Amino acid sequence: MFAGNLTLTVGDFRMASGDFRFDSDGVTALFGRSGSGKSTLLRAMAGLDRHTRGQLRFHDEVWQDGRRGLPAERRDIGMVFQHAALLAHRTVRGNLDFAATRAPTDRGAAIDRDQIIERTGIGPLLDRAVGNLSGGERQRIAIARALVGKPRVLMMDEPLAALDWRAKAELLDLFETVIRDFGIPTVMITHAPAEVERLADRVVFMSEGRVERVETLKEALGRVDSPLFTEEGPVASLDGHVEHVDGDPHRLRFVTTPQTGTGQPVTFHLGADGSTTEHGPRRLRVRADDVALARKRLDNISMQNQLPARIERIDTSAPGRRAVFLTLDDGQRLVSEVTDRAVADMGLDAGQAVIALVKSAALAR
Amino acid sequence: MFAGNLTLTVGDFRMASGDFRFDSDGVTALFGRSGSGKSTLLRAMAGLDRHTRGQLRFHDEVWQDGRRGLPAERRDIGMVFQHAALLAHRTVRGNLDFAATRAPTDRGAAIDRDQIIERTGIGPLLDRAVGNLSGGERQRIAIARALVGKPRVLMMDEPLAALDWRAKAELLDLFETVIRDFGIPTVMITHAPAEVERLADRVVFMSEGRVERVETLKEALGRVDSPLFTEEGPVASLDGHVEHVDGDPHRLRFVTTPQTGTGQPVTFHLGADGSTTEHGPRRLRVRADDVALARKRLDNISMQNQLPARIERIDTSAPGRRAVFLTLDDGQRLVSEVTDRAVADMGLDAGQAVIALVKSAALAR
Amino acid sequence: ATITVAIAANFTKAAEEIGAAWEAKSGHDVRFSFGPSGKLLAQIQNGAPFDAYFSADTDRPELLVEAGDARDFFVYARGQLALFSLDLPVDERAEAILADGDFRYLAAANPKAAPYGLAAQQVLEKRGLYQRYRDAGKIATGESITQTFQFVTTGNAQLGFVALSQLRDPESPVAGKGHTWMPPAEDYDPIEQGAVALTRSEHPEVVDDFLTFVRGDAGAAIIAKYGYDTP
Amino acid sequence: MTLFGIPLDTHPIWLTLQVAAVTTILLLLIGVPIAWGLSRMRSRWRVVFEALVSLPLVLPPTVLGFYLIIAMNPNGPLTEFLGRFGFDGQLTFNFAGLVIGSVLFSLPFMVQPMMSAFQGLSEEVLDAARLMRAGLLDRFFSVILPLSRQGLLVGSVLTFAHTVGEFGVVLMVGGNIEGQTRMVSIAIFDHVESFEYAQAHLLSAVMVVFSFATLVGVYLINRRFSARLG
Amino acid sequence: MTLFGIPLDTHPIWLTLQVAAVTTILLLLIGVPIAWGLSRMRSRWRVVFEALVSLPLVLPPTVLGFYLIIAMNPNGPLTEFLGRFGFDGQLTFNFAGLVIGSVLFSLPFMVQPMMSAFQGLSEEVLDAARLMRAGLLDRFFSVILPLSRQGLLVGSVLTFAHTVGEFGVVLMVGGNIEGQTRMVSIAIFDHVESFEYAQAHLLSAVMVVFSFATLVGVYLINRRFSARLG
Ligand SMILES: Nc1ncnc2c1ncn2[C@@H]1O[C@H](COP(=O)(O)OP(=O)(O)OP(=O)(O)O)[C@@H](O)[C@H]1O
Ligand SMILES: Nc1ncnc2c1ncn2[C@@H]1O[C@H](COP(=O)(O)OP(=O)(O)OP(=O)(O)O)[C@@H](O)[C@H]1O
Ligand code: MOO
Ligand SMILES: [Mg+2]
Ligand SMILES: [Mg+2]
Repeated sequence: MFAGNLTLTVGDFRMASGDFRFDSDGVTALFGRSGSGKSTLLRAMAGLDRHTRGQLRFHDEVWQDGRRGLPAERRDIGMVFQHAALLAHRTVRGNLDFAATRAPTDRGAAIDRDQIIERTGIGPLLDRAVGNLSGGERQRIAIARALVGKPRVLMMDEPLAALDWRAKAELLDLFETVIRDFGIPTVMITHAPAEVERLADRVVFMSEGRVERVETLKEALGRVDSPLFTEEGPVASLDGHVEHVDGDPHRLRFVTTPQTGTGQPVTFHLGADGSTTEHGPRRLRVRADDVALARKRLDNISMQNQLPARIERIDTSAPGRRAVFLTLDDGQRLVSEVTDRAVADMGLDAGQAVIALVKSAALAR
Repeated sequence: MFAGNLTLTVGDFRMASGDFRFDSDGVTALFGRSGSGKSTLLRAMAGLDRHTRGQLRFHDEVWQDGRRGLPAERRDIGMVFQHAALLAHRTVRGNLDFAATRAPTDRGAAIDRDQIIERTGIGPLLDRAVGNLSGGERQRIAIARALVGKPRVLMMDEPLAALDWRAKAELLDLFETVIRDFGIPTVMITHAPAEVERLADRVVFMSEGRVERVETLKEALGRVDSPLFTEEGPVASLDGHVEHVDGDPHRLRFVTTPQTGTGQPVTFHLGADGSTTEHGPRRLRVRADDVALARKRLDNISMQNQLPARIERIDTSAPGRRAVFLTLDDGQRLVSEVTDRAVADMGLDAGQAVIALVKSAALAR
Repeated sequence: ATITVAIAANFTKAAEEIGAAWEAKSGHDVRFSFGPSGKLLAQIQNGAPFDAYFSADTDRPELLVEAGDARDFFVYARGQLALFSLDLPVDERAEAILADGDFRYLAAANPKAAPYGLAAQQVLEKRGLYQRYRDAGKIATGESITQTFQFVTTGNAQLGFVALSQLRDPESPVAGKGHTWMPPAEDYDPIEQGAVALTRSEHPEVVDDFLTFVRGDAGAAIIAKYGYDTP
Repeated sequence: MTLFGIPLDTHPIWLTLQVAAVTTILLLLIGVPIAWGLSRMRSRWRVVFEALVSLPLVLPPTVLGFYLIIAMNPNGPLTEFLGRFGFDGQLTFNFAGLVIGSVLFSLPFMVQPMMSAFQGLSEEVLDAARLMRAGLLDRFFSVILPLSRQGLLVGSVLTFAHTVGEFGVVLMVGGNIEGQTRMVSIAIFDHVESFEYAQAHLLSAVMVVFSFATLVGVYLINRRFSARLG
Repeated sequence: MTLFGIPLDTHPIWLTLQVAAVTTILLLLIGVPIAWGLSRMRSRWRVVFEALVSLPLVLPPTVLGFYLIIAMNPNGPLTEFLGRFGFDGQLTFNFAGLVIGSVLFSLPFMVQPMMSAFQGLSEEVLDAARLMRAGLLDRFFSVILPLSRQGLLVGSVLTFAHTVGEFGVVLMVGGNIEGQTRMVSIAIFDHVESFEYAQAHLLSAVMVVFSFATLVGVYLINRRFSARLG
């Protein structure tokens, strides 16, 4: 758990978080516009700026109390900076070693170094000097370095910005593994709602140097005016897992995890997705734009997923447009965005049973 | 037009482009995995590495001939580096001035400085030192600086990586304006297929230090195995423009531009899209995943766009999946991805007339 | 006319007074260049624009005469060696103190560089002490007689061979202080300081006038005042 | 002029400041390009040149001065060589001599810090300047030097301070001629020789105070400048 | 020992190298922390300290030496102060004196380049090291110093070379005692003074060649090291 209230003035910019408090387990996303103070808050939380004032507790440890801050080197944080911040006088391996040799030995079994190297794809770079790596290579090394240090908390400032989608996908898998299997609390800054929806358990929204609100991912996805939606419109995120269809290695489906005792799992047929590399627990991300509604099942249409659902409520998402929140058989929520006219024509209203049509769904990444 | 064949060895990495030749007007995207040599090729083209060898011509100017390269400062290129590369001893304004005072005066009317500052949103930063800007701020300044220099060619290395989606959208608009209105040939590296589809006229695919192929955007989007598709599957990109529906400021539609003499414009109703800021010529990006097929129009379904189309051909896009290439009434192409089973059940075949169902479409960004 | 005269550093003070007196009398101007004799010689050999050279020894000026660069050699002063200590009673029992060697450092000028150093060496050799103190590392060597003097007057060396002129100077920091012993004159070769007129001079008559003044009574009086014997 | 009742000959002070200023300026003109050339040199010979630059330091100043007056002897090859280009003066025992000696001796103080500053420059930023059409000279003055100002500062301060205090070389090459080439360092030496300790102390104090004030001023300006640019 | 038939007293050579080495090492121990402290100092007094560091340079070496032997004379306050801690020796005219004098005089050569190296360090990289649990000392040795090695190199080279060639201070403070504190610079000077030009040239040549070889070696090592790290 992180709780506190931090202020930090850098030049003309004043970050005054206001009181905040959120669980630290899993992934916390810091989300906000460029210049809103995300990096500044992260630095203040890490104890990197001695002008930081205020309060910060991590569980029952006091990290900041007034002027007094616990030295950054004793907070046990693995950090991935926005610009990698590699040690220029060491090779790639030397950078990893730096972190590894300073990791507590009693956290021995935590994360396997070889696995980290493999998953970040930096094996061939190990003996290279860090001065002349490509942008993406630098970033992957920074991530590997943070992980081999076996930190108690992982903090990352836009760790995936410089990467191509495949590297992104692999690293997202890695993050998920690390965070799920080894339970490292993670705070990450990202500009991509898709990353938030894939990884985050909660979202800290920042704006003009202030923590505007902290919401669980469900809450953040449950209101139509969520900042996460300004780009692509409302999105739903469903928990479940990936499995093969009839043992065919090329056909995959996503089976949701019921959220209520009486709920039934719902199955989605997955579209072609280059990132579908692993099975096991995952999240499915469904844009409201991609969900159509019908009164009954339709035949003779290439629509694979026709799911019974009940309308929970209908909100206005934009002028002339409605967000229809649906509850599936498993108790999870799906959102469909339709025009005012469609709502009127079809006579849609809360409580009705409808069919949600999802052509094919993409795994959140 | 760029034509040449460049080699450049940096450390263990050898970039040997092989012969390439492409028109320079409009936007050329350099696309490839991390470490494939995109930045290296761009640097070689800009004349920044004196170890560059080979040939390069820009129209009828020789930029490289064997060992002899035209000095970078005389190539008249505006460059946006992956890490901004701002002049640390000058303020933001000083950085712009540096470029502006060295711009040729006879290119006076080209791009309006104030407009660039406004569109990049750096107005409030003008008197700041560049040492303590946020990641996104630095990047926007680098872009503004490249533009105020009124270059003949614009080269950009992942200019949008560090930005939030709104800044991205604004800058994409700016790029489009600049490139369209002032005809500045642009070569840009990006990892985002969506950016390619939105901006590019052609794509240079790189892999392991080699130019693998150069294709027009249409060609690149016309084959199912395009590297652009590995992430999200096939995508179609349609040319047209945005307009209001019945003068209602909140309802927008996209009207395509017929590509053949006899073609008819096709209208798409647009989904909620925070980036729909401008009217005028744009591109519409439609993922094959989002296109369903039906034999006839459907009623009582919240599907806004039901478009008559003819099946051009059916390719296998992935095991068990088919990409159905469709021709719309305007002569432009749409792609739908469906399962083998759907093709069999519905008896789809080349030449048939079908209805393409697109729930709502997103503008490419 | 203005002439430039190179003066061995130990003669600085006397030269300034002589110069002022001569300027008043002759109406000409004289500028001095003070420095260690050896440096001045090297400078003269390499084209320094000096009209006359006052060395701290006789070998150097003679060398110039032999080379045809100088004329009219004469001895302008004869230095006297003194053993000085701030607290050891050398005035009473110098021989015993020297023989005991019950001091940490004895300062003397470098015999290679300064005539006073050679004289000190001769005084010690006469008593069979030189080799002993040298091997024991007890001799702190000043590059010039001034440094030697500083070694002693700052207390870093308990005693040292200095020039009597340094003790007699009314402005000497140790005037009237400490203990002084004058070794017998026959214990060391005379410390004769020779001067020459340089042939490159453009004003030989003026130089001659200056040198004549130095040799004259007025000059001799000033020289004697600063603790030198005059010939 | 008298200060605290003690006579003070101001000529050596002005001369010293002039020599130090001219030396610093000349070393900026000579040393900075040398440092730049060396810092960009990729050849294996570079280490040799780097070592050469520091060599003036390893000889005792008076000995260096000794060799210098031999080399610059009016009948020597250097003066003769210059004579062919119409030079009919002398290189030693005048202002020129003082400056030549000081420049040579302080060369490492300028070149070494500048080299390390130049090596620390970001290639990408220089590339950015090139692409903004800045040619080499333009780049040098508008980007390279401003970004290397820490090195410029260190080099200039060491050069200036060292020239003010230097004694051996200027004594040899300048000749300590009263009113012409007598620098403060030699004047202090002369005062000590003639037991004018009060004047020696005063002159030392004047130089220390003046130099201190100058240095504080330089550092203050640098601080302002740096603060403004973060 | 004779070389080319010319007698060569090797003691001053060894002594000089020892003093230069010890001075360089001591200045690394003293000067580097001073430079670090100054480079991190945010107070307005910083400029004053920066200026103070360079002051030893502005006094002529022999004058500085003169003041030093006054300050360190065996009856003076400094020796007396040390006496309270059981020190019963003398500070001047021995190896210690040579080193003290050299350290003081070369202080600016070490501090200035190191300060500018420290100021050029990337804050973010230091932050990264902190978060990898490196405390200040750890950071200093494993990150700060290696990244400042250009400054270390410049500082060490200037200090070493300058100590080898320095004459005035070591003459005064060392007392030029044959076989004990006579350094090469003084030996060369003596040879020149006594017209032993062959020996003077030989000794100069030996020092120049040796120093040159040392510097080339240092630069070569640095080059290897830098090349390995790009
Ligand atoms: N030392 C400083 N002096 C003045 N302003 C500063 C300083 N450091 C940061 N700022 C300003 O504070 C604001 C917040 O910076 P911060 O780096 O926290 O933004 P951010 O939310 O991380 O943005 P981005 O997404 O672009 O990285 C920015 O406007 C930045 O320019
Ligand atoms: N000076 C160098 N020495 C050795 N290898 C180098 C050097 N410069 C670049 N490389 C290597 O060349 C390869 C291509 O680098 P480049 O920067 O062109 O990649 P990129 O395609 O731009 O990648 P990214 O998308 O990650 O920026 C990388 O593997 C990089 O490590
Ligand atoms: O030339 Mo002197 O008088 O020995 O210092
Ligand atoms: Mg940031
Ligand atoms: Mg790159």
